[in-house]
Amino acid sequence: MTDIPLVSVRDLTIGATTDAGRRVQIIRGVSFDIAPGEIVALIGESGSGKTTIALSLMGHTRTGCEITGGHIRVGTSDITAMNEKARANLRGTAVSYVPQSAAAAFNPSQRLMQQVIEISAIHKLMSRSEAEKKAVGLFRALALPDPENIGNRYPHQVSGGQLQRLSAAMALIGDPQLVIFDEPTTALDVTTQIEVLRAFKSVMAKGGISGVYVSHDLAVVAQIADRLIVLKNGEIQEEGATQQILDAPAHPYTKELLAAFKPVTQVHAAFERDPKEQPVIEVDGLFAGYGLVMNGEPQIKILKNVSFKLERGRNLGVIGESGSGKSTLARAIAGIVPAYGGHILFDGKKQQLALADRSKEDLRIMQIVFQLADTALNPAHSIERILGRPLTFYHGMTGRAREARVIELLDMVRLPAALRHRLPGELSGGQKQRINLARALAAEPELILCDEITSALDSVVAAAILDLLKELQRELRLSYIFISHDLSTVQAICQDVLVMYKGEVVEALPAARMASDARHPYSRLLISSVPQLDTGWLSGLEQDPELLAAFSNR
Amino acid sequence: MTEKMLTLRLPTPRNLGYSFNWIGRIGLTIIVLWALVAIFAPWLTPYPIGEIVDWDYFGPMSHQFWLGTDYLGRDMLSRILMSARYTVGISLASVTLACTTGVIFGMAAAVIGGWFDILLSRMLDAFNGIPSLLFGLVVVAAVGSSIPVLILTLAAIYLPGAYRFARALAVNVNTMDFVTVARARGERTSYLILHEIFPNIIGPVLADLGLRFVFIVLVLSGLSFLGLGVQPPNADWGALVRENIEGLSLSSPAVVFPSIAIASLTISVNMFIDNLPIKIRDRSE
Amino acid sequence: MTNKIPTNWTGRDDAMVEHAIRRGASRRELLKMMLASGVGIAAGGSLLLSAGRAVAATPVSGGHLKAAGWSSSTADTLDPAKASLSTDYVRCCAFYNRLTFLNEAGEVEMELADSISTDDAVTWEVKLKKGVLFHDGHTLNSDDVIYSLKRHLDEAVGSKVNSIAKQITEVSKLDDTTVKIVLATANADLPTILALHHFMIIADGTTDFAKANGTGAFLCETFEPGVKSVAVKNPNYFKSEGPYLDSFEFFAITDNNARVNALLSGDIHLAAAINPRSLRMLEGHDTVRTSVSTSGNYTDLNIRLDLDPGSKAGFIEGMKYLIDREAIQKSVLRGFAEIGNDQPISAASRYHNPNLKPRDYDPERAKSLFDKAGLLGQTIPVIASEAAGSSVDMAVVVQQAGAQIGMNLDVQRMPSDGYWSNYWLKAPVHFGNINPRPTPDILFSLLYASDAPWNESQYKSEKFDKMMVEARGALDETKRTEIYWEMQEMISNDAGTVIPAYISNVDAVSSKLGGLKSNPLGGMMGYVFAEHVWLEA
Amino acid sequence: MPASFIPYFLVAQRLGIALITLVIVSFAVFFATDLLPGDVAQILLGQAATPEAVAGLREAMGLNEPAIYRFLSWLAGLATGDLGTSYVNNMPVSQLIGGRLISSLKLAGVTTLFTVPIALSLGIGAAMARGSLFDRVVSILTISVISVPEFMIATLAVLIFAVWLGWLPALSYGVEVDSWGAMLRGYAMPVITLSCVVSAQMIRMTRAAVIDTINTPYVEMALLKGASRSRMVLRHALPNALGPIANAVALSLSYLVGGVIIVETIFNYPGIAKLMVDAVSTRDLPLIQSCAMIFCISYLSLITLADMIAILANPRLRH
Repeated sequence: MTDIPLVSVRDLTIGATTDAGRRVQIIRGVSFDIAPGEIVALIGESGSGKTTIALSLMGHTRTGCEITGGHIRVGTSDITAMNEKARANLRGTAVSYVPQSAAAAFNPSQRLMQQVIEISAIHKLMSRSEAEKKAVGLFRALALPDPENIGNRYPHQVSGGQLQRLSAAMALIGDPQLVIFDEPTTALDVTTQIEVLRAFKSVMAKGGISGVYVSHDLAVVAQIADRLIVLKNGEIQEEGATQQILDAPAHPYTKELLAAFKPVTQVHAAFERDPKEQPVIEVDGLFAGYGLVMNGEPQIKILKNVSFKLERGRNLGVIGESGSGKSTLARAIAGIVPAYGGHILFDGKKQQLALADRSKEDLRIMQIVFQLADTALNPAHSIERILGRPLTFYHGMTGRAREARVIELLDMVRLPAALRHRLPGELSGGQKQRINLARALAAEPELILCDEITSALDSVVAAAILDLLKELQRELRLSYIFISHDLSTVQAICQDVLVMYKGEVVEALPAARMASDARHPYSRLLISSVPQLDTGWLSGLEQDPELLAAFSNR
Repeated sequence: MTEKMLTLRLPTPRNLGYSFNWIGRIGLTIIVLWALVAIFAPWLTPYPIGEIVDWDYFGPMSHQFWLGTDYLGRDMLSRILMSARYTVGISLASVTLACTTGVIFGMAAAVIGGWFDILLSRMLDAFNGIPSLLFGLVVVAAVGSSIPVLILTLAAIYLPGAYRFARALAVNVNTMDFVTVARARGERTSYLILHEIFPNIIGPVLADLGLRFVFIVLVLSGLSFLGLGVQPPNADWGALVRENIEGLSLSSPAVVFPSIAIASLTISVNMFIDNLPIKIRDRSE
Repeated sequence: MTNKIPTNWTGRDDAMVEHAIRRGASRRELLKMMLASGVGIAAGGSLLLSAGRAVAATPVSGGHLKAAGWSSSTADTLDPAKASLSTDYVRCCAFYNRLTFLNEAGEVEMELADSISTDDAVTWEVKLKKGVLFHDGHTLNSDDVIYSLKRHLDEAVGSKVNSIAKQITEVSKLDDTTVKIVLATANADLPTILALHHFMIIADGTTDFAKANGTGAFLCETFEPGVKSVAVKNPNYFKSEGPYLDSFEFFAITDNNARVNALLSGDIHLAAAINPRSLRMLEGHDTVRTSVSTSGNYTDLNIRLDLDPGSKAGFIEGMKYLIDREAIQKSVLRGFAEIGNDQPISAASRYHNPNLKPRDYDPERAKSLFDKAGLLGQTIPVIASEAAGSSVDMAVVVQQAGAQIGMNLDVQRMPSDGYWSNYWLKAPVHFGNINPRPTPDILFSLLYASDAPWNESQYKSEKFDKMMVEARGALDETKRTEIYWEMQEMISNDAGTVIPAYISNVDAVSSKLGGLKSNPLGGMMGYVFAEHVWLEA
Repeated sequence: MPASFIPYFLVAQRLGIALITLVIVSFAVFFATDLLPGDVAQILLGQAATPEAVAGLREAMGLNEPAIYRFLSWLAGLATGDLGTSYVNNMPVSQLIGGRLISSLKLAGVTTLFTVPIALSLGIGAAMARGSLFDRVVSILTISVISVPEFMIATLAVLIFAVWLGWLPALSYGVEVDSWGAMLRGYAMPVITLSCVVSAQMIRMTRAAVIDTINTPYVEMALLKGASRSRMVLRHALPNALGPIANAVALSLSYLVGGVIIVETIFNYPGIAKLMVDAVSTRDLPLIQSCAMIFCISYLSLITLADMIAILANPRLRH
């Protein structure tokens, strides 16, 4: 590494304007350097300003924000001094960007190749044919299948992992000195994530390109970054070499982050159930699917013969990757997607399969909580209204009593009572998810179906939510069915685990001994793919390529 | 069409916790102004609306007749003031009616879906296929002419459009998780429609309403030729323009001012709708 | 959004024509000559005409004329029997000829007939001109005439003059060029009646009217109902004079404004029946001029005597005093009208009763009359429609007058569409529009006889009926006049028809257009303009 | 079914639905007409409608057969491509409609060619310069233009261009369309008038649709590739906004076939809208029916076309 850093940022401050025209500082005097060929990770939870900083390196700020102070230098060019046009010339050639969700970042109506080589077209770097040749080379380097022709497809025709790698190719086509990765693997399944990380790592190393890797996931960052910068509320908390920070975190916040990763010990049942009690829920040979129903069977069949039993006070984890049908299972149990075969017994009592046929009471005792809190909460309703409705609906509460209960519920999910006058749009992700949960609790259910409720959250927040779930369980004698693609979360709260693949349960395991007991190859692959908080993990990881080929859904 | 265009960065007083840009305010002011005129017209008009006050016709603006006289030599000011009643009243009533029913049907179709949706959509498409002239004639023939009938007819003519628009919006909202949650809770369709979906499409719907309003104001005058309009000597602004159109080549105030009146109302309605007051909320992030 | 404009279906045009023959005109001379010496009159009329032209500017041959009427629809027809719109009359006049026609002076002249003679006004003998060729080349003969007249009696044809034609009991062939017509009762007006546009002579056996096959001055090149027709000069026209135009195109521009603008912009040479209101637009344009023809057409307020409120004594008289005739003449009709005196015979007719003065506008008197009828303060619906020209404006005028004396007249504007079949003659108080008829006799028998098909006010009087028959038979002129004067008085006083004014017709024409005489017989020179006008270079 | 087959399936489905709608409409129109007082015989005779005359004419026209029977026979004829014969002037309806339909379509076509590009570019422009002065001017302008009555725009146009300036003919009809110049002159005014009426909706909808797509990540991505604003909008935002735009355009254009009565009247343009009005006022059932069918078909085909465009513009549906 040379002495002069490729990038240097000095006392960067970025301001934002709220609806009301109030100015707020979201980045407060941030300074750091990036040496050529070095990969620096920006760590922090959402709202910490990591993405804002990363984008500012391209001279781009999202609407309402603007760089209010400090200097950004990339190579020889002073970003902060440039006008928009000059910045545009830099984008894609000097600095390029790999978005968080490639699925959203690709124009659905254009072929992939066209978009990958667009940079070369915009900046007139090379002829189309050259560009395509180069792109194919990158595809190969990024271990994309059928590199020759994949470019002719449309975004919806390739898998998420492939899109993510394609977006990397898109970023690299212009030979940038610096690539910004904005949570590039967050949206991916673990098995896929590994391939993508590998691909990134190799191309970056080959090209000696510097990188900024924005993420909230320490384990992932540990695999790829040379140096970590820990951010909170737009300020740098701690900065240092990856290994050093992992081993000896100085700043309390960093410690907190790491704590969220400490391997979980065996979780016990929240309370002792009396043996005479029926299992809270028993599912037997469940079949479900979507689409036009023809002679009793839907066109697209998802669940195939799913059976399990959940004792009161225990929690069942359902793991599997996208397309494994785990969400469909939750919906089938809740009756949103009526099963077309099998039985659901609740407390030994047979349940109607279709939502419409169930009684209010049956609906009340089993509540479902969705993954994306932002879409799960009606943006037009105040929190009070959102929490109040089930109270009125199930328990006929109104007026004072209702308001009191709402405050109580907010307290249960550790939120201030004042929040009840806000709209969902004004809450942070974690807060929304808590409201989401509180709404379920309002019904006073016995079973809660949690569909990926922590996956969209920062690790620290997620950990907090999990603790909350446990407490609530103790207080309210709840049982959870916990659906997730992330083993550590499942292990953190469940006693039993179902591993699902392509709509079927491939294996049922006790959560504590998954690593040891897993027999089915897919479960093993899954378990082995979970990133460890260890810089050497990825390079050391041995996975059977056939297994990968067979199971990871590309 | 939701997003508010023309919002200015001008500081606006927030005593009510609302930000309301000046364009919106101008709109509102003019609307209120016309509304007041409509209410107090009888006390404002210098002459009876139907009385021929001048042997001359298409008279110019004068001290005696501020806005000149019309093709019969009637005072234009009085006629415009009185007509405000019918134009503002009828148009608002029917546009509201059309949009309310259209939107409710649209949302219902989106939520219930299936046959209900298909059937309703077909029926309304079909209704769109019936020439409104024929429809208007049938109405007069069947139930005769009166202001309520007029309002209903106008509403009926514009219902399919509103329906189509609302349905498209509602279909999108309907796929949201919060609707699913409400369903899973066991809510009735009526609740889903009114409480979960409606609040999330109201913005575009209003914008759409603004545009329809313009059309209805104009169609109103057209209907009078089917005997469906406001009965003489009263009239609506559109009718005033129509009956005085010969004055156009003489650039007579009798045709100019009603047109200005129409434009002022329709434009301000849209300015207002496009710039509704927004409650001020500060993101905590 | 705007499928709604007035449908131009006004029966108004209907027989706008017959107006042409408003006055039984020349009947006196006719009778004299015929009865004196049972000899038919020679067609000297044409001489008269040519003399008239001699003084006029010299005609120029050639050119393509574009003329616009005010109404047309898919119902446009080339079948004279069905003709009902101005457009139809213009076309019929261009493509066909009648046995007789009426000149600018309103005198009967022979057209296809060489002479018409009778001894008793019951049996008539019509001699035809010789060697008149139809467009398809065959020569005019008795059979054509017989066919043309007889078809009006066949209901399936849907002839407009079916009721008038009914008095013809026999039409028979004496020889190739002589036809005998026998009437049910004596009617010396037959030559006048035969001048009705509906009695155009068509070729024997014609049933298809997609193209016109007549003897007229023009050949029918194209005809699209509701769109336009193009006519080209008939090279072997039997008249010595005209036509001067090589061709002329006729269509309708229903919108008055558009019609005037088209003229101003030089897209057309003639805009028929323009609204007096738009005259101001023409001022200062020396490229256009107007031709006004006073006419007996009128829009009347009909109050049925057999229904409330008309049945209440005093109401009708009250209305006759309440209607401000001057306001209507000045404001509504912009002065292009003569004030009327509540009876159908206009001053243009020699049978008009001059002693019968129009009633003054006298609200107070009306008030006391309504009071007497016990109707004061009541709400009385008045039905008006665009269909009956200017009726809506007239209604408003009356309404205002009513408002001043506490009489609440509720004006209801009805759609033009179907007005004649749904409201006219039916509603207790409504407006109608009557086109002039050639003779008082036709007017009376059509509108006021107890059994009249269009008895607008349900006026019934045996005395009146008797007088009508008497007058028809009365061959003494003064006697007849006397009777007609009295009948007018009866109508004016007792009938429920309020006739405020007789409306004139205004055509606007390009100053290039020569030979168009302002014509007392109606607009567009009584619809025959095509064969008489020419275009200055 | 194979993915590539989906569009065809969709088309077939749409067409099927359209057919059903057509049948519903023809029934509705028929009964509506039947509800109207007065029949063709009465109205043809107008003031001369003495009872016996009417009766005779009815008899002759075969109006005494039950209405439903007449309707069904018309429908049967339609199936064999025969639109029936006009009651009023015994001409085949197809002959009456033919020419006028073509001229109507011509007018609609020219207007479309003229309006759509302008409306779209204005809408897109406004979206690109969102919140700018231009944006505001456009949005106020669109409203102002549509709030002026159509007949007034038309009359004004005639006054200015034909009467005062004498540049254009006052009548759009009878213009010999021998040269492009002549055609432009002939169509200029009706087209201008109609554009004012139909463009507003298009402009507003286009603007909204484009703005929606501008806020998507892939457009931001384009920005981060260094794309210019115009490239962002034209290459990335617009193609994805095509569906809704097409829909708005279709709805606006559907007005151009049946709704242009005023323009037809003022410019004396022999279109099909006026034909319909005549047909209704003369109760000429076969003609009314045929016109109604044509309006309905044009409306449906436009809507369907819009759907097709939406499908073709979206690879997800296409493949």
